[in-house]
Amino acid sequence: MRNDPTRLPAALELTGFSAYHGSVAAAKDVSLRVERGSAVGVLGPNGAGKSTLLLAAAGFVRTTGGVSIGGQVADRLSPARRRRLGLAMVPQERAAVLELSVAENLRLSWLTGRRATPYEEARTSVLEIFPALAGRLGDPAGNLSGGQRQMLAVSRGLMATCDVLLLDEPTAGLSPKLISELVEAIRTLNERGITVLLVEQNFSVVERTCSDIHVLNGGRIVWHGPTTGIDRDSIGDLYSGARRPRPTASTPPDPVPESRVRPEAERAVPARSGEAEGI
Amino acid sequence: MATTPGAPRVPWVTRQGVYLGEAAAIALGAILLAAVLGPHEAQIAAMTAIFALAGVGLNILVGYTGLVSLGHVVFFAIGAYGWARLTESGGVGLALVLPILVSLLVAALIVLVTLRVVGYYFGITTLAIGLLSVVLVQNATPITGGYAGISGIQQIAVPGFAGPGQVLVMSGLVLAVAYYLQSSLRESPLGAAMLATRFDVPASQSLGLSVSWIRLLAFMISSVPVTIAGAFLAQLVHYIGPDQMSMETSIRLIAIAIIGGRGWRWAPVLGAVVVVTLPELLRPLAEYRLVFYGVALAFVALFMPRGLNQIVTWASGRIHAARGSTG
Amino acid sequence: MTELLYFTIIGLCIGCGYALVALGISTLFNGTGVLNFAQGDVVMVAALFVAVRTTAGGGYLAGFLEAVAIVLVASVLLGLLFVRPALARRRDIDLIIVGTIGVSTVLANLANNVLGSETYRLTSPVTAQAIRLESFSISFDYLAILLAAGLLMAAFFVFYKKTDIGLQMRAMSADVDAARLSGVRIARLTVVGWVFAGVVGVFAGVLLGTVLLVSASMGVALTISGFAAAMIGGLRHPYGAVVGGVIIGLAENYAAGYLNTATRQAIAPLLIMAVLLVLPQGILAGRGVKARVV
Amino acid sequence: MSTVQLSVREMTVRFGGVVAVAQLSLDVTGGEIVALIGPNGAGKSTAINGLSGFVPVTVATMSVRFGDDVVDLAPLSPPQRSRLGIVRTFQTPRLIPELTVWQNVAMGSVAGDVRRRWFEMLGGPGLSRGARDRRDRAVTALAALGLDRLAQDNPGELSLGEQRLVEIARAMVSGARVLLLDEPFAGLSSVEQRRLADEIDKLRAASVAALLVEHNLELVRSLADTVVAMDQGAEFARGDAATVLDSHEVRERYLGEVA
Amino acid sequence: SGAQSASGEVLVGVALPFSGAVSRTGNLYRKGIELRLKQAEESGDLGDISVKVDYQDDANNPSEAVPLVTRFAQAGAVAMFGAHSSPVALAQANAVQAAGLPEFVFGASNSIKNPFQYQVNARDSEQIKNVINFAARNNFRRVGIFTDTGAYGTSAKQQLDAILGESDLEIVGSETFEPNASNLTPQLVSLRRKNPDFVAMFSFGTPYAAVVKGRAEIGWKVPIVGNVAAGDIAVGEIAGKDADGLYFMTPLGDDSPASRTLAENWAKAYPEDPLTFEGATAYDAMTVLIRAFKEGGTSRQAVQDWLSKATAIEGLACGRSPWNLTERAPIKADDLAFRLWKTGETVAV
Ligand SMILES: Nc1ncnc2c1ncn2[C@@H]1O[C@H](COP(=O)(O)OP(=O)(O)OP(=O)(O)O)[C@@H](O)[C@H]1O
Ligand SMILES: Nc1ncnc2c1ncn2[C@@H]1O[C@H](COP(=O)(O)OP(=O)(O)OP(=O)(O)O)[C@@H](O)[C@H]1O
Ligand SMILES: [Mg+2]
Ligand SMILES: [Mg+2]
Repeated sequence: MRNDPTRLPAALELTGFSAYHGSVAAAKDVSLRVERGSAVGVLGPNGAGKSTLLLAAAGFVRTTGGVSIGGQVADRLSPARRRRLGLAMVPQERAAVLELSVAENLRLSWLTGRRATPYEEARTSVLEIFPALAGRLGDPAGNLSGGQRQMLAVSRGLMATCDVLLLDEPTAGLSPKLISELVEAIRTLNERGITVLLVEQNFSVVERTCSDIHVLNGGRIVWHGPTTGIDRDSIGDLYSGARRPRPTASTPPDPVPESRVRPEAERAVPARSGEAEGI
Repeated sequence: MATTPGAPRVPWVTRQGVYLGEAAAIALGAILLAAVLGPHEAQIAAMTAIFALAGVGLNILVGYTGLVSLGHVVFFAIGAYGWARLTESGGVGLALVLPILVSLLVAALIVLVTLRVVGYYFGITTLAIGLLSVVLVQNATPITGGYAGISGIQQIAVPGFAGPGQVLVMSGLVLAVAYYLQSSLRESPLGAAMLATRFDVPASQSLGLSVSWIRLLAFMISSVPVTIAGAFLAQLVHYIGPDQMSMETSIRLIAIAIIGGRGWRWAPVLGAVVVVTLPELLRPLAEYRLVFYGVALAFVALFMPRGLNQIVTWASGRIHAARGSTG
Repeated sequence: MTELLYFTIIGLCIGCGYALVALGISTLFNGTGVLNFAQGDVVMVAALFVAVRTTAGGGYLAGFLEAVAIVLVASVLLGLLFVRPALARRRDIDLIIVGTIGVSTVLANLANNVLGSETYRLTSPVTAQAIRLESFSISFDYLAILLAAGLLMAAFFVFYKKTDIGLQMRAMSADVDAARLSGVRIARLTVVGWVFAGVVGVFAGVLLGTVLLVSASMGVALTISGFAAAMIGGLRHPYGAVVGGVIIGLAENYAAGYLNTATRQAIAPLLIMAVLLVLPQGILAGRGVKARVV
Repeated sequence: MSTVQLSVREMTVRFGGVVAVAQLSLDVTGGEIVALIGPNGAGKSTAINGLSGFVPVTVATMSVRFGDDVVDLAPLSPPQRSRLGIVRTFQTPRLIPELTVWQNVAMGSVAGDVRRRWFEMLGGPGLSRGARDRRDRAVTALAALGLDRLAQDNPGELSLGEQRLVEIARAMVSGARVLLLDEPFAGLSSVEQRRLADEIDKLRAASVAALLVEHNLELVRSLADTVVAMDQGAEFARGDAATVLDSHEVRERYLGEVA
Repeated sequence: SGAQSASGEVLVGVALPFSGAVSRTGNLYRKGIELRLKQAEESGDLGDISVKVDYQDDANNPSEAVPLVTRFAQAGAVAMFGAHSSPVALAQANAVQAAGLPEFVFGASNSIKNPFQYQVNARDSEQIKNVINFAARNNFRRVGIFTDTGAYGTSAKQQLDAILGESDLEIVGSETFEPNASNLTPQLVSLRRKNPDFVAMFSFGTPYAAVVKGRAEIGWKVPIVGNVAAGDIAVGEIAGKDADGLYFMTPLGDDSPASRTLAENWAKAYPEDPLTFEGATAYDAMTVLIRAFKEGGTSRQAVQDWLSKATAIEGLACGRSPWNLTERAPIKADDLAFRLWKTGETVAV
């Protein structure tokens, strides 16, 4: 697919892509392709591996298989490098530095991004989408409400002035009003030629924004096709009997171990070392 | 990882029998060593047992509650000087009990003073308390004998054993008890509560756990073994003075818990072996022995967050794997 | 009256000396989230090295430059040592404390074995000059400390509040995960943080060495004074170090001059406890609305 | 079991200048589900924080009634309120990392045991017994939410949605009389949402009083008996689900539909 | 016990600080011991006895020093050197007695009273008596006391208060200081308020440098009499001219033939560091021990017996009169000569 001359390079392409937590493949042999200026949705039950997939594409999780950003092979690039290549991500957790002010968060995200547009300009255009933040620039991000944090998270993604934006459940905790505004925002992004890979639980959002859908379950793509080809209930059926990733027998060759970005994961005690047992 | 849906295989939740067995092993081990070792080795072994006993306290504090105290030498001092002075005027029973009560009181006071202080600030406050106690020890000459300290301290006589062996036996027995209690505490509701407060204060509050109370309990509990250890140190060395009550001692105590693998039930014993016994074995390194000690500290703390526990689990994992492949 | 004035000036300068150590500590803390129990020993290494070189006939400034070079190398190594834990988000205070104490032990004993256990006192180009008031003479060395503390504090403030690297480092020290997800290069900035702390340490070393005795065993005492200063002032606040340092410096000198040494020994610990009892985050941290917890 | 009622009058929460909650009054009775809706930053979570004692508030009265005896909540700390049976969940899940999932859930009932079963810390047979029934309760609660497959995992290894469900399970085993749920459905898949909705619905039968903060209006419609809509801290609509959700203000101020 | 007497090999233990703050002093003692042993082997006055020395670091910490005693005892050592500071000596007392192991200790405290511990440095009381002589010679009356808060100062302070109190000197003021304090001027200022004729200061090595520096900073010209430790070469190196007017005592005369030969040999062996009382006392102690081996025997018992009865040991570098060990503290007040710092050098007075 990658070396098919008739198509220009995809904005983001994953081929035979697997992502691992330790020996567990949370995403297995995923292949997907996002055309420039389009939006693709990824759906799946909880624990399907959606976030892992995005984190892996952004370089935060140990992976095997191919990633290419705008036709450029990025398998071995560090997260920071991928970001500077124009791949920005709005993670599901830890999407802002709570101790820093809203403004500082925006600037931080702009700094590490591609800086295509000047800071002031980028900021004003972002604040147009989320006016609620305009009044809070000075406050610590930690003081924001859940939804306001979500707004900040998305704004940070936009500040990176990227080509490809990975959104992990951006509408979670947003009020209906803001959801529709976000949908609009995604559409305008597409018009500006910015590509979006959208992980969502809210099907209507996907319906309104995405051309194609990939349904993930147990780390594998169980269905993919045009948005028109599927409806809410049949998606629900695909979820049913949600499967979890199992430990794969063969641990992957990739040498660089990347720890999953998650609070305290480091402290995790394997269930075997009896110390954490008994309450 | 996850088990087959429906019937989760949840392991046998407590291992009382195991702990009892291990405690007994510790006690027997101490007695055995006391019987076979020469006076010098016995002295080192006793020193190890004493620091292991103190390590139990720090293991509970650091490992379960996540509080870092750089001032636990206070309780060490209370135990040591308490024993030294109270045995002068007879009463061994009093010398055993009174210091513990004093320690509990002091622990409570410290927690009250530091109630709102968290994280590093707590560590530094306890450090300050440790420094204060040293100043106190130096200047409260009537009680502590000032810098000259107190010499000629008597020890509990254990029939059938001589010199350091006696202290080794006694501290070994106490260590065994402390070990057992520490292990079951870990699995009791209180232990779980301590762990919760260590990681997430709001969450534990929402679970109905009063963080200040748990802190208080943890601090008081942890002060007891350290106090007793202090008393044994006084008995082993027959002398007690300010130089033994330095901040360096406080640090040793934490180092034991960390190197052993804080929170792990074997941490105090194994940690003490590394921190106390190893330097004696490293004497050939002469003046580079402390360099080595420092390297060990830094390495474990930075690269082996679960200390020796990490090695042990890794090894046992290997053994499991080997068994699996063969059978 | 002159006595009081003298005590005050000396207290100020000594306090700024503590502040120099404290600045190193809070630089690293605000940059990488690591509270460094080895800062005092970094200072010691710098001072002792310069002392050895100067007694061997080298110049003060030459020694200073060499010390900078050496500490730079050491800091880079130390920084690299702390990269892995940072990436693994190992921030448990107990591990950091014991880890840095380990580093401190290594530095102190290596210095003792390599640079020797002799005691020195540095003489700087300005040691001879002094202001006199009545019988008292206050060497310019003291004033140099005052000056350096002020300048470094300002630099510290500008760096963290105004520069982009400073912003990224603050993000990193606040939350490594979030910083990493925002594209901050953790490994690099960790090393940078240690290098800054190291350089501050060298300044502290060569300046403090001119007013107190330099030996391989001076590190721990310095670290403790540094902590006292940083904690009392407030670790996160740029002025915290200096404010705290000056408070302790004055308190100690008045205590020693008008009361007795026991009080002087007890005053810093007592101040720490008293201040943190009332203001758990230090004097200057009380500003602004309390941060949201849940 | 005597019916429980949580009631608060004129609760106000200020942060510096910001008024997060203004003069809010609520009654939540056992067997009833009250939904609290409103735009982002309206003050819903803060309201829950106020009720559970996590932020200082000014109130006329804040009390919980068990049958005939009334307890004034105002002076009580969060843990004290929790021990009274007023249990909350957080908008962002908060699990204890070093405990496995089932142990986290078992924590739901630990507070009482620290007092009642303190002797367990001395070891002995009591410890095993207590531990075992804590475990069993936890595992059943997990099974109810279809999470028993996670029982052995470490919270650090869970996806966000899984974490949220585990936290809810933890709240469920605590034997709460009043449940304060902050956006429990956020980030859940449609399947999980349906399952959770059933569980919450069961609370009625158990005559638990539930306060539900939620943005998903379909779920609110299907679950809530009463809906309170607030904006900028102040209530602007109240009544049964249908009327409130279809009301003009809600459509305009919350859904952003311009009539 | 000392079964060694049969074989020609005897073991001697040395437990001194070879690491940490005072490791330099520890190494000076060690040099003295090694030098004496080397000479004895070369000159063959050890006969068929071969002495093996086990040097161990006690980090100047009682908890480390006590196990070393049992270590030596168990290894069959017949005597040991140790205890740079008095607390260590006090801590070891019990162990050496239990093992019947005679020990040469360097701590100066008067509270060291154990029959197995021989203090080869002048006790505090003796040094203080000498302070009185000094005052008499310069007809000073008003004395200010200045001691550190560490082991050295505090053990001396009690004696100072007691002995000077009884003398016809008037104690006008008494101040203490931390050995590692950042600045000592405040204490000196408050001592100056009492304007004493001279200051009696008891501490160890380098603090003297800090004090004379401080004295210069506050512009005070008062003479200071220090104990033996004030002769530490570091004082001159650090303080230079500021050390002028600092007197100290030394058991090491420069008139006796023994002291002269020692000075020569030392200069040959260790050209880099000048001979001080540390090296000299350790050297003498080793001389005594060798005598004990030859005349008493090479068992612990024999050595202890010989030492405890030795009344007049001739030909030692330290002390004017022959050593009398029956009180286990041979160096007396009038064995101590005074020296004075002048522009970084020391001169006799
Ligand atoms: N750090 C980790 N270590 C081990 N396993 C993990 C880790 N993080 C996630 N997993 C597992 O990988 C699987 C996928 O997790 P992921 O977060 O990608 O799910 P998700 O699709 O994003 O779910 P949600 O919709 O709830 O966010 C889950 O089964 C989870 O248990
Ligand atoms: N501790 C605090 N300090 C300062 N401001 C706060 C604090 N807590 C809440 N706020 C502010 O109060 C307002 C209400 O916050 P709250 O979290 O209650 O909103 P919410 O209704 O839960 O919104 P969402 O639906 O997005 O969760 C917000 O503007 C928030 O920024
Ligand atoms: Mg996810
Ligand atoms: Mg909310």
